[in-house]
Amino acid sequence: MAAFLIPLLAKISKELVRIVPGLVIGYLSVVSVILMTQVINTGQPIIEVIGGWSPPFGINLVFSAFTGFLVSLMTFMAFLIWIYSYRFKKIDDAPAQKYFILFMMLVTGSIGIVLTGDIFNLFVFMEITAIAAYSLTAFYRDRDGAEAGFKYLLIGSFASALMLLAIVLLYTQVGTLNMAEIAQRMHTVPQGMKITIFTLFMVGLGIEAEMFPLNGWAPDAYSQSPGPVGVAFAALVVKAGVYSLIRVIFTLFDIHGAYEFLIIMGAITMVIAEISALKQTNLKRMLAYSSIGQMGFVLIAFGINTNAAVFGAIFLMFNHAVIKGLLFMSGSYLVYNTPSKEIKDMAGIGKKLPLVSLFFALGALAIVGLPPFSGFWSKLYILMAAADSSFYYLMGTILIVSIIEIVYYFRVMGRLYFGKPQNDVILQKPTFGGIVAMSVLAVVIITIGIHPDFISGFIQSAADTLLDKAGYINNVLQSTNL
Amino acid sequence: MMFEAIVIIVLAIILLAAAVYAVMQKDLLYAVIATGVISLILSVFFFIMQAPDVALTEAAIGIALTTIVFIITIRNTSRREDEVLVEKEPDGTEKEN
Amino acid sequence: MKKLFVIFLLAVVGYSLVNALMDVPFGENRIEPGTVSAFYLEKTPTQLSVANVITAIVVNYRGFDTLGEVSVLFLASLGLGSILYRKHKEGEEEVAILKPSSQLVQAGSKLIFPAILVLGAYVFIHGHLTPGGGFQGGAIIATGFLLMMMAYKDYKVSHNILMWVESLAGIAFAGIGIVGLVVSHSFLENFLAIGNLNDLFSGGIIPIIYVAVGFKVAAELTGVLDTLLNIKDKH
Amino acid sequence: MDIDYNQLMSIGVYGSAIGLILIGLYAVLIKKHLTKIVIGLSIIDAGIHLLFIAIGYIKDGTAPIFSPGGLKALENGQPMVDPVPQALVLTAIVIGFAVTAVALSLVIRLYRHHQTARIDQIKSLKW
Repeated sequence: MAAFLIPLLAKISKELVRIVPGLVIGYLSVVSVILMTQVINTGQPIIEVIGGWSPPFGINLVFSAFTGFLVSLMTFMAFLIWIYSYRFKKIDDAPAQKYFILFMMLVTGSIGIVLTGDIFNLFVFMEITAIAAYSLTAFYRDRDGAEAGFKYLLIGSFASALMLLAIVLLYTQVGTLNMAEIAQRMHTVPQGMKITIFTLFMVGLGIEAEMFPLNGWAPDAYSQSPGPVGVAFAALVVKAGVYSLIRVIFTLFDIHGAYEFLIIMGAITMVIAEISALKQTNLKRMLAYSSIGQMGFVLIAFGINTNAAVFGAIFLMFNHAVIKGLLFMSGSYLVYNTPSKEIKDMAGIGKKLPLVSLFFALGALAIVGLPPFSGFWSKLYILMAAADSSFYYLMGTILIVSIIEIVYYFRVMGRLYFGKPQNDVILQKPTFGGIVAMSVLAVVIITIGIHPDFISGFIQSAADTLLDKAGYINNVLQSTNL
Repeated sequence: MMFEAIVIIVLAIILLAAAVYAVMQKDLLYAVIATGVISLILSVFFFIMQAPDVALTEAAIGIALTTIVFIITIRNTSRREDEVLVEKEPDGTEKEN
Repeated sequence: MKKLFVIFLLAVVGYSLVNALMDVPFGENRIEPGTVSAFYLEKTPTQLSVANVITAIVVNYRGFDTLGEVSVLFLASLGLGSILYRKHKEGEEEVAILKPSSQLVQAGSKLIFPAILVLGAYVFIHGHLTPGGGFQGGAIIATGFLLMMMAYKDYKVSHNILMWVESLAGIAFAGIGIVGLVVSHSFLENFLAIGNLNDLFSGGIIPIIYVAVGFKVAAELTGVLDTLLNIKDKH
Repeated sequence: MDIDYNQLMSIGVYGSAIGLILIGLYAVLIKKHLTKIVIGLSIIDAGIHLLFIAIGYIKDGTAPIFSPGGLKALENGQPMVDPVPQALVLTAIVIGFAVTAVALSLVIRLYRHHQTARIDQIKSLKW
């Protein structure tokens, strides 16, 4: 909503355009954290009804412990990204006003995807996110950006077409679009139809969630978009995609084998992505493949489908947003100081840009899951959950993949610190805002690494809420607000 | 009922023919015109199936605006035809300019 | 090889679609009591007194979708501008792609243009009574501007005006929603008298919102077309 | 004459919807020219919109508008067709137009950089 105001404000002051989105996002993040604690304390989700029609007739927003947690995470990250991109050099070259509005819409769309309780509304928000993402990918004036953008657009609009098809078929079967009511009536749908619809949803949403083999867009989009946008993809867009996938599987459908399917797809995604990451020479592409691998890991954890595993998965989603955010933020500066974007040319950059390299190293150590950083805990929880459910082969896969991860991250770090610098020229110094954002993330990573109880209460109630399907249906359908 | 059914069958044949034409035609301008025809027939379909709102929307957006946007693109992407390497699908502009 | 694979894929998709549609008999009445459609068809004339049920759904029951949709258009015009933006380099001779039209076309467009505008306005003002509404009316008005832009090479739509119209309409939409939130406890809730069925002034906030949507859509589509038509090419 | 006209209509409508989706898919997957691919996408969209309206249609139904004509039809016992899919299609058409416009602007950008709009001649990134 506030986005409509921005062009008008631009008339008043050029500077305001940069500030307002940040203030709005900051306000949103404060509000969502407050609401989240309130929801967790009362144990009762907030159902916001739009148009004064109680669900399923109107569209409703569901702010439960799970969605609230995700929204808080997203707005927090968005706020940091805003700090980071304020005065970001490369963006200053291009029309900054448009960048901030597009970014604002991207945030709005992602939050909308998470909050909405209506399947068609989810589609609409997905399109908002997607169009903002296409434009941001192609934001730079270089040719590869446009190409990555077109590729993303092609795959993305294919995905939305499939999703639309799934919605039509679903509507013919249940005669409603409210997710709670769909879940309630799902048992009346014939089995064959259910599988068709499920497949359409999986393919459509899997594209947004970077699931194999539909993640061809991701590396290009990450590596060609402006630095902060890569962070936004990792922290917002993909999270929203995974959320919708999880919502469809956990709440909407009751198919046997869906969870096994999730585990298998997650494992394939993870293994292939991590092996590809090992082969990459371009830093941002490597980070992108690593990100896909992490998403595969999240899917596996959700697929195990025990309370502990879901807890681990949500924890991992949180960690991934924070750590990958840090990695992309610091990685962008490393890349901008290396014209070729290749890892081998980054030798000795650790001496030129000590702070940025330190942040990168911290993120790398955290994401491979070394104590005392926060990545360690989520990995531990998921491994324990896998052991409890006796998925021993999965544990093996995860451990092997972790070793691959360690290899390629340590390779980069070795280059950074022990290579010979080619020159002493610093092409682009990090901005003050960038350093602030990265420091905040680093502090978060270390704090939670040392003291995970800080956040595990929130995550525990989020996991409980997600698994409580009947509770979701009841809460939504009984919220008469007329 | 009978009248509508016959109209729909006839139009469906034209529709599919137009779609195939739009995909197969090497001249992009003709292909775009064929997509315009698809939109037109769809609009008639919507009207027959008691959806006048959608028919209006499809008429305004599908027939007019989408076609125009496509034509503008074609004009912009093939202005320098002589420099294009090996164009197997010549764009429609040489007939226009 | 690739072609064979694609044809195989198409066959699979086609088969599963046909299979799925076998379960959905054509022309069958699927509106059972308890479905949303039944509710809408029953309540719209009495509770909202809006004749056009589709308008009622689009603007009121699913108003949030429409807000999102308008944002999508807004975003598209913005994204288009950002994608096609490029710095003007000096020394480059730039030519517009359009050539001036003949006098006949120009005179004709001048004649038709007001008629199109009136038609568009009619369509969105009567959106709650007859088929049509904000989107259709907005699109019709945009075609009117398109006609003028094509007929007159120098016809310029002021970007400032477009932006003001767009922003004001957006604010009106959201503002009405927020007033609803304040007055009747939920976003976009109706707070005006609903009037009688088939009157011009009926349906509470619905016609107002639809007019706002109409202006906004018209401004956005005109903006998109204007951006596209003004692409200059190096000669 | 005992032709089931409803059957005939269903073949026509469903057939063209599925046909459009498949033809569009073919264009997206096989064709090399970017504009052609976007045409394919818009054909897929058209097919899905047709499907939406088709599932909302009710035999002998009337448009869901309570105008004087609509009320008269209701008194004659004609059902009203399902309004929800129609409302959804309205949204979907506009969104489809937005996506098409953005796609085409990207095509123009690509053409500016490469002086060609064919995938096989644009090779800077892996496809």
